[in-house]
Amino acid sequence: MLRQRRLDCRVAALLAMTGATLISLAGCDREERDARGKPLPEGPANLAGDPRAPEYENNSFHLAQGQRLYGWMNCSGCHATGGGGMGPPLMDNEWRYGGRMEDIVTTIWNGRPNGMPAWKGKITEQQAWELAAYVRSMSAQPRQDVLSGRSDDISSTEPATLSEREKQKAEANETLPTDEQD
Amino acid sequence: MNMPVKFAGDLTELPTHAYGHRSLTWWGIIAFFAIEGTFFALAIATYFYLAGGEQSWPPAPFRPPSLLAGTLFTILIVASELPNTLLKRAAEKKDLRTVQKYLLAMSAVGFVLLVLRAFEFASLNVLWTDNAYGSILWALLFLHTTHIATDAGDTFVLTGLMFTRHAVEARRFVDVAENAMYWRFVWICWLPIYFLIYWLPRLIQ
Amino acid sequence: MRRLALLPLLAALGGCEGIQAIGPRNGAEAAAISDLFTVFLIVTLLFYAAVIAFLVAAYWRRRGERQDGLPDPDGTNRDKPLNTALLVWIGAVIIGLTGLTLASYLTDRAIARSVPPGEPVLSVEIVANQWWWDIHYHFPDPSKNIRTANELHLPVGVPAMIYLKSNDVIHSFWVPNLAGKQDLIPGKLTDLALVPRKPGRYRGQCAEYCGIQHAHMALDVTVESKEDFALWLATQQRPAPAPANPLQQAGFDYVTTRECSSCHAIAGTPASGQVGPDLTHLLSRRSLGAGTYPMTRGHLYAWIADPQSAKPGNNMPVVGLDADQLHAVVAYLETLR
Amino acid sequence: MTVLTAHDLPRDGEKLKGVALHARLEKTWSRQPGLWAWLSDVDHKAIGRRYIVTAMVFLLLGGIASLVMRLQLAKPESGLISAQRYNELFTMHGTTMMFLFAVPVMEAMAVFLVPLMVGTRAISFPRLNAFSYFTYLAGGVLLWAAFLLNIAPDAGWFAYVPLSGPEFSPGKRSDIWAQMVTFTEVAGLCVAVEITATTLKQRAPGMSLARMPLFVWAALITALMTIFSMPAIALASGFLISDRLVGTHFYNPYEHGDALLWQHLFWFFGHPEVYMIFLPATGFVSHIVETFSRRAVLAYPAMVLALVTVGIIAFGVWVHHMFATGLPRLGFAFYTAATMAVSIPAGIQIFCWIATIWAGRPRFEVPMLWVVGFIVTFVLGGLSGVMQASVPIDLQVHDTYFVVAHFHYVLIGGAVFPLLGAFTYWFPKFTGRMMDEGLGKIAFWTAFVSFQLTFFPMHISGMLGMPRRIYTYPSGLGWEEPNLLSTVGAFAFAAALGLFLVNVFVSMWRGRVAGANPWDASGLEWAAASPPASYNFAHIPVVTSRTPLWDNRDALPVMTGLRVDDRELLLTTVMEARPDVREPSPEPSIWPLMSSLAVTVVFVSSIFTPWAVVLGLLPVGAALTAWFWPKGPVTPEPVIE
Repeated sequence: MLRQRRLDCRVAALLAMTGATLISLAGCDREERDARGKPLPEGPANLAGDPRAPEYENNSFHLAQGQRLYGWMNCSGCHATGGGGMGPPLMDNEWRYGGRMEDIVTTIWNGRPNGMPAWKGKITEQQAWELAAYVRSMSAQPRQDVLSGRSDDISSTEPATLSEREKQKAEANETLPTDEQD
Repeated sequence: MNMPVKFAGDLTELPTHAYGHRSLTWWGIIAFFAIEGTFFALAIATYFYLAGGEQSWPPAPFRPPSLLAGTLFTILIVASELPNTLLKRAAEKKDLRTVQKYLLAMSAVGFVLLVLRAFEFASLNVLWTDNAYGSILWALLFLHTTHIATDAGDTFVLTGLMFTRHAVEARRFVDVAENAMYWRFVWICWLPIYFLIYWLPRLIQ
Repeated sequence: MRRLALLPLLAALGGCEGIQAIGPRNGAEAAAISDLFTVFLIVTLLFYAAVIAFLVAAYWRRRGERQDGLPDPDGTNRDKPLNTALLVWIGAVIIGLTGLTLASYLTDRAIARSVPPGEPVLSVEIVANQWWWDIHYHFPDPSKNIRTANELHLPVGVPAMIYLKSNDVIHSFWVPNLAGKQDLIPGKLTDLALVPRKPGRYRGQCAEYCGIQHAHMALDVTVESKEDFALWLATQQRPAPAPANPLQQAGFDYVTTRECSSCHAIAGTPASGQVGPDLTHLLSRRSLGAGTYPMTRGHLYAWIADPQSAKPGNNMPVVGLDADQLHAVVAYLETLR
Repeated sequence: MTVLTAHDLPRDGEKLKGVALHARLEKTWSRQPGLWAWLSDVDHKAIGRRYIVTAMVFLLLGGIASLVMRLQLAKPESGLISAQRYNELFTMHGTTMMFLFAVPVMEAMAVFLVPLMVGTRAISFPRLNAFSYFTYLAGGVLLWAAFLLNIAPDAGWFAYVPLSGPEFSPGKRSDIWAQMVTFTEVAGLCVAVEITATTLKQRAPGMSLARMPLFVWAALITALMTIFSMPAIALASGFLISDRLVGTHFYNPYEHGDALLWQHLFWFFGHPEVYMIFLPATGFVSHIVETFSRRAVLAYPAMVLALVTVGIIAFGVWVHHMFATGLPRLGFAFYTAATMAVSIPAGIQIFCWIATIWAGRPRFEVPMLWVVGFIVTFVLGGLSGVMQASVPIDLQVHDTYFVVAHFHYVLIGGAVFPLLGAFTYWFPKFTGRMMDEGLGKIAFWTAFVSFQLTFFPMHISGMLGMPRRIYTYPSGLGWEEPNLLSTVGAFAFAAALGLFLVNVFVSMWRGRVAGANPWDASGLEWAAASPPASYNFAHIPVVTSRTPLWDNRDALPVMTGLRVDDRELLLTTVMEARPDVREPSPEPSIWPLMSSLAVTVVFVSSIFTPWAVVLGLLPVGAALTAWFWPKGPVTPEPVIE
């Protein structure tokens, strides 16, 4: 009987483990389709750490919207599908102007010398954040469970879900020329 | 049973095991053949469906898979039918020593085939991420690899089993015979896939 | 209950009501299908009546008889006539089905021949997007080509070949008053012939589930006389007028240089985005947001201020215009007639 | 090892019968107390009951989803729920009803009834059966846990690519859908294998194929259809998940793939699936009609032939779901003809049932009422199906509410009505008690009337141009009234089903205790006790006709000589069912559950990383080895004859 009870406990533990596996699926709002944007402070990205960065980067819907905007806004005209062309490649983890969400949004928003136009006033802030999240996903920076697979297009790159995440260089931001920061 | 009954016969003298279609597990295996066969048939249909919409197959600039690994694999798997038949016959005669011998041989064959299969993946000359042609090639090979792996795994376990005290049970010999039958299905399924992966692209090029 | 409910069904079929209904015979294909439907309805209802009559008869026949639970001693003796009846029934079913199959096949062939070779044909290309219709009219003289969105104009009696493509997922083009539906599939080109018979304003709607705003992917259709169509075409071929007052000018400046122009095009202005619907003659259309709102000034304000409230999830962002900008933008857009 | 002769072992027969035999068999077959034993149980009746209860829970969940949708559609421009939520709900509703309710509940009925109907002591592969149940449960829990966690699939139960593909369904929603499908496929295929082997090899002596009960025929055909169709959806969803996760291009038209490939594979499974739901239901109807008309069903050979024909034609009609996709138009004529041809076997069945009532002495008790409701409703749905077989008509009504009306007529009218009749009819076998007749009649009439109220107006809204799967609609198109009626009807229908469930619960505790054969039916399952003992039959019955209990009212002939100290089964020959072999049936085991858990871990983690498929093979292989490794002492039966 005692043996029976012990076995019962073991089964209960197993069931609990299965439950836990299922709960770990939870992405909270990982997949929330939030088309209007959260009521967050307006204005350009706060380089000291913006609360919007994780909101966008950890949301697969925003990533996917960023992917579509990348095509719509013809980013591929210069950056191709991430491999680079006239503009720098986006698939590696080399960032001229910093590789954090905040840095990339600033790059998109204000533009950079040598060809990167300023998108301020051309797209909305939400779209800039979505684009930044997608750009980071090209080098598999966001969480693995948020990344999109391939797009319905010509295959030219490995899907982000298969890419090895490039180690984020902690000092990336320090290499920035100071006059580029605002 | 609340109904009154009348005894109309006795089953005591019936055998407690039988080979082939008289065995219950044989029917289970046949049903699994049907399931797996349908899988292969549909995967092959998908192959033709995708190929049918193309100007050239494989799509330019891809080259057909290299022949060496796949052909070695095919020769070995067809040749393995010889020990397999001998194994099946020995099992039906309940000849334990011979069964053990050929089970070991079949385990070795399974192992070598799995190694060769790894080389086959490397010789496809296309990745699954390249295009749908690559995807279906990898899928066909992947499906058949699970097929080989399950039966090889089954053979390993049976080999172990036949060296234990359970080897005296008649039903274990039925298991061995049915495993040998399954192996036939595995290699018969491979032949059309071999043709599709390696030869069809060369023939229609 | 059922019998009563059949009446409106028949009424819906016979009547010419409904701007998005299957019964009306406003197009050649729709009319042919409507006739075929009537044939099917009559034949199937006859069979239904036969089944129900048999069931009722089977019930009434043995009503009140001894139901002691014992097997019927003479029940099995009736098998012979019943087996004969079964054969007759199978024969009737086969004849009925053959007739219906034949009728269906002939209608299908007739529809396929509905555009006689050599007739003047209007050529329209429709590209479906999540969740709007991009419409291109193609003419032998490419300078006459026009691009519009979510509203299709067709001259009555002139066969129109509609070429269908999709930019993203599978959609289905469906204007029930004119014809059956045809899917738009990415990577494929499909087509559909429309032969409108009766002038009128109809409505179509995407009929294949295509994502979050599948419900708001309607298409307004206007079938008009050849003269009216020519007039409409001439209007659509004109570029947008220049702004006439400072408010309109402010709107023009905003629309053609800011977020709007990244996605929308207005012929004759710098706005040339190809992502969203063409706005050159926005105000000439009956609805906004692919059937989300009727085209009124109030709805124009509402749509531009917050496109995500009536059609949440669509790809037009909330730009966040302030009141002055909003007035200016609406004032300018209202010149796009 | 002691070598014993065959006669030294305890067996049923003159020396061991009645109460003593019952006690001995109970010792061999019944379940030990405790949770562990409950989880290890392999009794087909226990597994079948669990399957049925679980499927009913999913019916409730799917039903609640539909009620919320009906509330949203009660009026135009309703803002009750968001577009996203609505899309999740109709996906959940369709997926749950098709994959987690309708197909599994029919399998469950077969798992419970087929061994009883063919007169054997256990289902053919009882551990596989237990494994199947746990796997099915895991798939259902995965889907609904995802819903609770706000990551429910939202691409429809048909999950058309590219909408469900990597670009347009970001996140894990569609992956969860695809893996849920994999779970239910594995479970469904396992049951199909068991049912096939049970019906072919374990029938009572004398039950030749020509004497097989019609439900068993239906279960066999259904199992074969499952075997040949489910691989299609498993392959399709496998391609989908690999497109999404590892970047294959099966459905990418820009890399030599094809979006329509999905539809071909999906409907190659999807259409047979409908008949896999419908055929078992026809089996229920045949049995109920026979019992309550007091005579065998007319034209048995024609009925069997009809089942076989439907099973074959089902594989030739899938393109009728794709008439609007722009495939070559001329080829459609074949699919139109094939689809219409389904009405011939269906017409034969309908005629034979009514003719049986005609020639018999019908008693209109509750199961029979459900049958009448079935005929009236199903035939209408079948006829609207004939309409849609026509290519031009289908191009108009396809993907409108007309189709929604049609398939609810054939699935609820054609399968759920017979199922509820079957629950009432076999309730004594499930529980040992009768369902209350008064409540049953009220539930039937409410359900029948409210069903028509819910779904008939959908024909009209469809004709008025209302497409499916829209979360809201504008006013002024004439859709308001039919939609309001449907909503009112839906709630009344839900109330009727609620009443049915109340009846189930009340009757389970307070219903009249039933004897072995309370309806005086003719099949072997009624020779077993209500509920049946763990071993089903003390002696293996012998069958001499299609209605054995009616033709052997004085005493049922049986065969003796199976061992009672081991779980022994009688195998018979496939065609004639002559006694052939005695084979042991597996003992209870925890390993089916463990294997199922291992498989669950593999499937769920494969949503996140493809490596799960490779690494997960180890625990799965280990669990399966433990499952099949023989345990206990070597059998005392002489081994080498």
